[in-house]
Amino acid sequence: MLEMTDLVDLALLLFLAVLAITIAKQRNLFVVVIVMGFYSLVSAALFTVLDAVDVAFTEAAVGAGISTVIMLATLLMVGTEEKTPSQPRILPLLAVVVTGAFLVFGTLDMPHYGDPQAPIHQHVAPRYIEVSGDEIGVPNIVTSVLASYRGYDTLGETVVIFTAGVAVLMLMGQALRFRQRDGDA
Amino acid sequence: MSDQPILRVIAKMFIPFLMLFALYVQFHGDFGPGGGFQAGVIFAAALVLYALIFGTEQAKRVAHPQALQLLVAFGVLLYAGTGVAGILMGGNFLDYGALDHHDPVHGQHLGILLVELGVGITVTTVMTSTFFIFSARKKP
Amino acid sequence: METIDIASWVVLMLGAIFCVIGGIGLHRLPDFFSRLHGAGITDTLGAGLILFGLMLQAGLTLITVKLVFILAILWLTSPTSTHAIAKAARLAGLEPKLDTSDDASEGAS
Amino acid sequence: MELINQHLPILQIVVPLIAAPLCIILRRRQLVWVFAVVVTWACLAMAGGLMLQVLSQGPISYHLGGWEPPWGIEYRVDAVNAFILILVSLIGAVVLLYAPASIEAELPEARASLFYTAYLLCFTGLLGMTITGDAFNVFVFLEVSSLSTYALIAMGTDRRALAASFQYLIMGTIGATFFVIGIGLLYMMTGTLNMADMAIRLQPVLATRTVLAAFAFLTVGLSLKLALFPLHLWLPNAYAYAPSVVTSFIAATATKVSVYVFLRFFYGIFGREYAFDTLHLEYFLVPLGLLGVFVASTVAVFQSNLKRLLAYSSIAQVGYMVVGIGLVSVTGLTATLVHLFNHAVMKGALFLALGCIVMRLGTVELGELRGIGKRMPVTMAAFVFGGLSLIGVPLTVGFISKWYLVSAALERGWWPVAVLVLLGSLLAVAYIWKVVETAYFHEPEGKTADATEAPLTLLLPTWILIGATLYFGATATFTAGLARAGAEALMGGLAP
Amino acid sequence: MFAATMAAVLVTMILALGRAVLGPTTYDRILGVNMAGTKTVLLIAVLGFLTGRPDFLDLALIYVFLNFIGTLAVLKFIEHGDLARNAGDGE
Amino acid sequence: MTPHTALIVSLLLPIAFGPIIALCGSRPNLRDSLTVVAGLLTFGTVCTLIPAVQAGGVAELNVLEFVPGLALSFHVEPLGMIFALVASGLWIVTSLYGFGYMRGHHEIDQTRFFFFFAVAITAALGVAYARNLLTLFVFYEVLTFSTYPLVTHARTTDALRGGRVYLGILVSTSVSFLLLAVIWTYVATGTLDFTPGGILAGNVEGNSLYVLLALFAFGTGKAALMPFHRWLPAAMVAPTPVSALLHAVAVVKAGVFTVLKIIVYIFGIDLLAETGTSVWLMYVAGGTVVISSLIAMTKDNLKARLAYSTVSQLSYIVLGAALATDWGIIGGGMHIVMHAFGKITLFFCAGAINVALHKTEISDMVGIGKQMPFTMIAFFIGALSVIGVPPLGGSWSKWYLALGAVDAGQLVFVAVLMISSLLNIMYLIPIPIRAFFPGALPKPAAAGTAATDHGHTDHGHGDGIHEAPILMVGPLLFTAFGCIVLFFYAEPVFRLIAPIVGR
Amino acid sequence: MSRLFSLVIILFGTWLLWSGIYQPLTIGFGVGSCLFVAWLASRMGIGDAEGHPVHLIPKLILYIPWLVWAIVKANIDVARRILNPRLPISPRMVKVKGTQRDDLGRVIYANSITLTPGTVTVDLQGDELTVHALTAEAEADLLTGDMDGRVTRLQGTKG
Amino acid sequence: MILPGLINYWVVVFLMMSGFYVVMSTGNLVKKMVGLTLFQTSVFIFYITMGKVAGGTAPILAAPGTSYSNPLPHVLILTAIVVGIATTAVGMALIIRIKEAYGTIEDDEIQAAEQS
Ligand code: NA
Ligand code: NA
Repeated sequence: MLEMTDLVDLALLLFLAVLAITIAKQRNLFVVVIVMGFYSLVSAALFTVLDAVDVAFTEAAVGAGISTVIMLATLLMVGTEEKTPSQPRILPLLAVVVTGAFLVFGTLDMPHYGDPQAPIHQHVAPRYIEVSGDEIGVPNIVTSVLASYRGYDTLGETVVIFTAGVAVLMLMGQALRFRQRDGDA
Repeated sequence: MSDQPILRVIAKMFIPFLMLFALYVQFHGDFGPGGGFQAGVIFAAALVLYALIFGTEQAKRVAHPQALQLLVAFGVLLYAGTGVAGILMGGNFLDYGALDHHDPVHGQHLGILLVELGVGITVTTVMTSTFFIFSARKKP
Repeated sequence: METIDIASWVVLMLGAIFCVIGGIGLHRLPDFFSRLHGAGITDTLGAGLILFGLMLQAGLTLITVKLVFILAILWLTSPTSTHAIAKAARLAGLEPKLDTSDDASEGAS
Repeated sequence: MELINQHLPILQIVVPLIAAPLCIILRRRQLVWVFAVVVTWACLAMAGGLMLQVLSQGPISYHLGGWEPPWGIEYRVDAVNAFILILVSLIGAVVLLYAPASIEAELPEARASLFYTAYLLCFTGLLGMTITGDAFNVFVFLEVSSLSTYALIAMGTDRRALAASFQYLIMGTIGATFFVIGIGLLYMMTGTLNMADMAIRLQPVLATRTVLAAFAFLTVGLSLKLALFPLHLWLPNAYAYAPSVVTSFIAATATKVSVYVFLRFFYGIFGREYAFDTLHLEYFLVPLGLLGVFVASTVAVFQSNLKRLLAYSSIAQVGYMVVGIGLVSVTGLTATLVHLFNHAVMKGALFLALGCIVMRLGTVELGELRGIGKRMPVTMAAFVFGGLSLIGVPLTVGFISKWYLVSAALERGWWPVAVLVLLGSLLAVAYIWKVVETAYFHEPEGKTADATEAPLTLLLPTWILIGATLYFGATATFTAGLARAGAEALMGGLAP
Repeated sequence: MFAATMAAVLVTMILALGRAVLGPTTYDRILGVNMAGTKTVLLIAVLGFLTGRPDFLDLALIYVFLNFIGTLAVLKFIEHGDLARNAGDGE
Repeated sequence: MTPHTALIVSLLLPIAFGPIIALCGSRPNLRDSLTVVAGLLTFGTVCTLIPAVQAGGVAELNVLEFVPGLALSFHVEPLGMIFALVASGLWIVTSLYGFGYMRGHHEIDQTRFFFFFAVAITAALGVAYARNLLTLFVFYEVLTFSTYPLVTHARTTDALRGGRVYLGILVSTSVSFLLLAVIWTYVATGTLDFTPGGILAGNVEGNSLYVLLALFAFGTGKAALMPFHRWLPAAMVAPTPVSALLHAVAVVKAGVFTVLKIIVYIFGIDLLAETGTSVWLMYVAGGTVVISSLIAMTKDNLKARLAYSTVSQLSYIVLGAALATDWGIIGGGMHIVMHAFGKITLFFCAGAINVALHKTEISDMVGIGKQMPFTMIAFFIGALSVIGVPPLGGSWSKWYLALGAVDAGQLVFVAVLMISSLLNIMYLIPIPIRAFFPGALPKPAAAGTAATDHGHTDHGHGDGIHEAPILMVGPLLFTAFGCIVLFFYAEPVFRLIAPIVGR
Repeated sequence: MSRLFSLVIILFGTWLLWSGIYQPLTIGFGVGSCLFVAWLASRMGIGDAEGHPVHLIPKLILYIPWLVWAIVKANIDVARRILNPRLPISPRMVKVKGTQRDDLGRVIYANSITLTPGTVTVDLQGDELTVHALTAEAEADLLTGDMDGRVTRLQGTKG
Repeated sequence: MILPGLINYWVVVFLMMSGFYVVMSTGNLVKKMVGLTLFQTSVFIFYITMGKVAGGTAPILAAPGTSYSNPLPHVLILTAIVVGIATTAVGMALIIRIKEAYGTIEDDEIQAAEQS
């Protein structure tokens, strides 16, 4: 049964496809970054349709917000025009087509979209839904899983952010001198 | 941009609410969308807005880079420390149930609260320092 | 269907219409500065009516309060960003396409 | 003590994890270093303790958060990953001893506390990938180690370090994303992320095209990370231009851990029957591995930058490990596992020796190292021993690896593979001897003319690893015994 | 009803985005994106009602904030070639 | 000292003295004395093993478990005893000679030289004592790498090139063939122990047996079977004591020792005799004997000629092994000893001539008998022993080899032995003859060019004796004397070897 | 100080409206959060009369309905012109003086202008506003000074 | 029924592959990073799509008997998003350093600078 949300879902997906093509074809990096930010925004909307509100929230804050700002800040320092590639890139296209074809091939045995009988809805997740309210006492199941059942992943995630902070500090904390080439030193 | 009255005035009105919203998101992750990470991003956004309007130097006076660095570490330590507390209280690592032997559900609550706070602190401070670092860079 | 539902339906539709009109304006209007007005339509009445329609749906709840907040912040930020964009464009040397046929108008400074 | 023993699996990871932010707080360079050294050696001790526990009690399962798997994340230590934990901890601990003198020489402005923080993070990430029994958790710790690696590599003094780091970032992220797609497909078909649970629930759906796609994506993703030929392009520059400490640590550990994850997925989750009897992965792995051995070794022969030379040699060595995997036997896997350890020890030592040279000469271009054997005899002696091990000379660990690999090939009756493996090591003679001749058959001149021997702080860690190369080369019962135990576990599908 | 509203909002978004892609000036692009951003706010708000879970308005709220800050950041970028310099800061 | 202790001590002595010798580098006299002490101690310890061997061998001794199920393991059996005695005994003589040579030649880095020499002796003893193929292979390779610095001692471009050939051939043959064969054997039989009667019977059959034998024979590059003999002449760039080490004491002997040991204890001569698997090897060895003798005749450089002579003599031993008869094995084993004494004498002489008169080309050596009478007499004795003329040691081994060929029904190889002896006479005997009687024989075709004629002829060309230092002449007289003694006291050697084949 | 206090109160009210969860713990977090934000705001120097114009609220309540009505009218006008195939517009720039006592007032005025489609404040220098008007009617409307006066009256007269 | 059974996944595959193509085909480092982000964001969509249950709602406990979508993919993707932004930040920092060091952010120009 085709529901309203499914149509919205499909519409947003097609919208995303248009954006993706725009990104691929644009040479102006400024536009590319802006459209990418918008891609994140639309995918956040899509996440809402797909009931992933926490994810939507985060994608909006990160993809459309922080990520875009960082990329723009970078553009500010590196310029905004992509050089026209000298020749058409056949090899990447081939690799991508093969990879994509393989993925599509893989989809053929997948449980269908939204199918409540799909294996992922039969194992592990049901328990979260059924008992997390009593075990954790938090209505948002995503929070329960994120912070408690899989709290260790989230610790890892925090460490990832920490690592990124350290990395950025190491890379840009102070101007580093460098040798042009080994031989010149 | 502080010489632009419109931006300045609107930003001044805005920023406290933005920060409050961040904290709201931080403490309501249990009930609805949101949590430490999202809160951290929003809080950082508030600081970024402040820096955009009033300048990075001024912003650094409000949030010292050194203090930020310490807080970056503190957030991770808070998270991991909560996990270790689980061990010391007789459970496994990150076993929040052990934090309160009489009421494990309360322990879970407390644990989630603490780790989310840790996430929030680290995210806020990493994002803010990253912005400071990027904005301090002169165009080559 | 209750009256309030009908009312909200009407309001939402009106909002939707204004949104689309603003969007059309964004393409029909001839230059950057005049397009600002098209954008203004969607952000003010388009958004306002849609949010108001939702408020009618939600009734007197905290949801309505949040919708009010959204509207308020939207109406605070939207003119501010419009202004900021316009000012930046002018500072960058972008000149508005003015109507020269109208003798009553004065040129830009 | 009881508490520590009981929580050893998590302490193994959390101790360095907590130490990393503490480094930032401690801030003072010497203090941070001493602290980091204590932590890494403690990790080595813990890894040893874990191994003892595994050997006495069988596999250990640790439930994070107190949640039973598959609802929570599980740490699972068996003979195989305990072995890898020891390896990573050992290299991490020894290389760190070496760091202060080396980074002072190589980092333009020593940002020591951050450097050690990133080092510990990388260390944590690698250990975390190894110990976990949860498929998605692998990805999280993979990224911890990758991100810190990017930063560490970019600390090289040459500007090419930046480009190399970026290239690695792109390739590494593509690899990680492929990995995530693969995990997603597996999760989709099984509903679980716990590896052991996944292995069981995968059996009924193994024949689906979706699982095949998952298999392919995991293979490509992991092959990128472990630099399997021809997906190795990121590696040479990354190794060549990173600071020596970083190169030593990463070269010795990072690809090894990826190989382990590779094994864990193919033998532990998909199962040997699916990967090899059904899909015949061996016809993909063995030729690619051998091709990697020959192409990379040949390229190595023509390198003039020694770090690049060793980097290509690493790609070749990965080829040997992959061949071992592809032989699908206890002996073959023993070869792979023992070579993981052996290559880590010898390559670590070799890169440390190069670090000594970089410190004194500021270069590892072969043309500028004429006569270095006279000026830095102890360093070059270490290099020669390491090189002999790469060649596979008896009484070095390299020979042990070769012994098992050739045995496995002959056991399977694939004698051409055995011959090719042996011929491959002759190429190693060519590229190692190039260095030996430059170092010993010329009078010191130019930069080498007034070079002096590296300080003891650098030589000691180098020789610790050389010592290990020789010790475990003379009596490999410990390493090969553990590797064999691990191989048997893998062939048995890692059943609990 | 909600769906019709959403469709309209989507159409507006596409129109706005068309402006962002077509330009011609950078400011047209920014205007288009800014407008598309505010439309996303509406989209999310309506979606909440469509899916029967209107308590996700926090999300819409964050969109408003971020859209605003994002636009300012972009402008600052174009205006000064510097993200955070202020007249008072000097060089 | 129990035999086990003696075994360990003799193995460890050289390597233990190695670092001490290296540390005493600043005091040459102390260093050299220590080297001699080490040599004497080692030889003495090896000698204490003789009674045990004669009483039935020294039992297995596992030192290190190499990999699970395979130990680095030692024992002493007759063949190994012979080799150990030759290696440790001649080490002393070579060392003494080496002091004289190195000092007389003002060679660089003498300390390093003696250090690696000590390591090489340990490796040779390791090969001799090896209880299993793995152990043998390990020390075989150690020997290769520890002699590389000796071969390339001069560090000149020539030395570098020679070193490349040396290492290239020895390593590539051992890695590609020998190691493969060793692992194959292990995979096929589950053991690598040297076992009387062999271990392959029943495990490897048919064509595989041929392939395996080929891998072993050609894989043992040190045995210098053609076409893998090139390393030996290439290694002639080394200082003469090294040549002595290579040709007489350790390296080549390790090679042929390996071949003998593999044929006796891995294949088992019965298996070979029954299947005829080794017949082709007889032809290869016989071919090598003849061809390398022919090549030797064309060489004017004395060391090069001796090198090809060695190639030829080594194949006698391989031939003996390939015959797979009792007498063949005994002949091969004895030839290890006999050739060692003969060839070391010849090399010592060549070095002495080089040090005293700076001559390297045979054509320059006409008439030097007056200046170096002792040296050239020793040369004559050594040459006769190598040729196999009674009353010198070499005649015994050749005799047993011929018996072996007859036993095997391969009479053609009796002929080969005779032809090669003839060739030996033709390329060795003219040297001493022309040294003492300058006009006795026509100048050979490969006469030196004008340049070499004039090069050093002034030096010491006057009348009177101009011998090399006593430290050189002493050893060469000693080994020449040894050649004679070995003819009259061949019995102990025979008795030592005979138990291998159960006699 | 009293302004800071009012900031805390306003913030807390906002919190309560947002939250919807009235448990002691959550409310406690609310109090803590408001105090923390107020502290940071004062540190930033943004809790002053300009940034926290709480005194204007009573009069704003009267102003807003008028503004909304103005917005509705302007919207309808501009929407008709956009839909008109002839596109009857005549863009122009116009400068007006704001009579408000300070920047805050002028900002309210400027944003009110922008909020009503047909006019956009392009610049604000001192008390002079540069406005882009889409039509002559919009310009005329602006020049009547009606809106200006209403905003000025929000703040009361100078002094 | 293919629609919407698999067609969603096919569009998602298209999205992923566009990102992958951008990474592989462009020589501009910033665009490479954008491509990577596009690739990753599309993978997020893939995960979230598989978590959807028809007739389900967001996994925040409401009235008993409500059907919820699967929360686990959401949790995983939250982590993945964070990892993605971390990678972006590090990548961008590297790009700025590369620009400073080479004066360009085009792959071929960087390579040319090293060859010369
Ligand atoms: Na993004
Ligand atoms: Na949450």
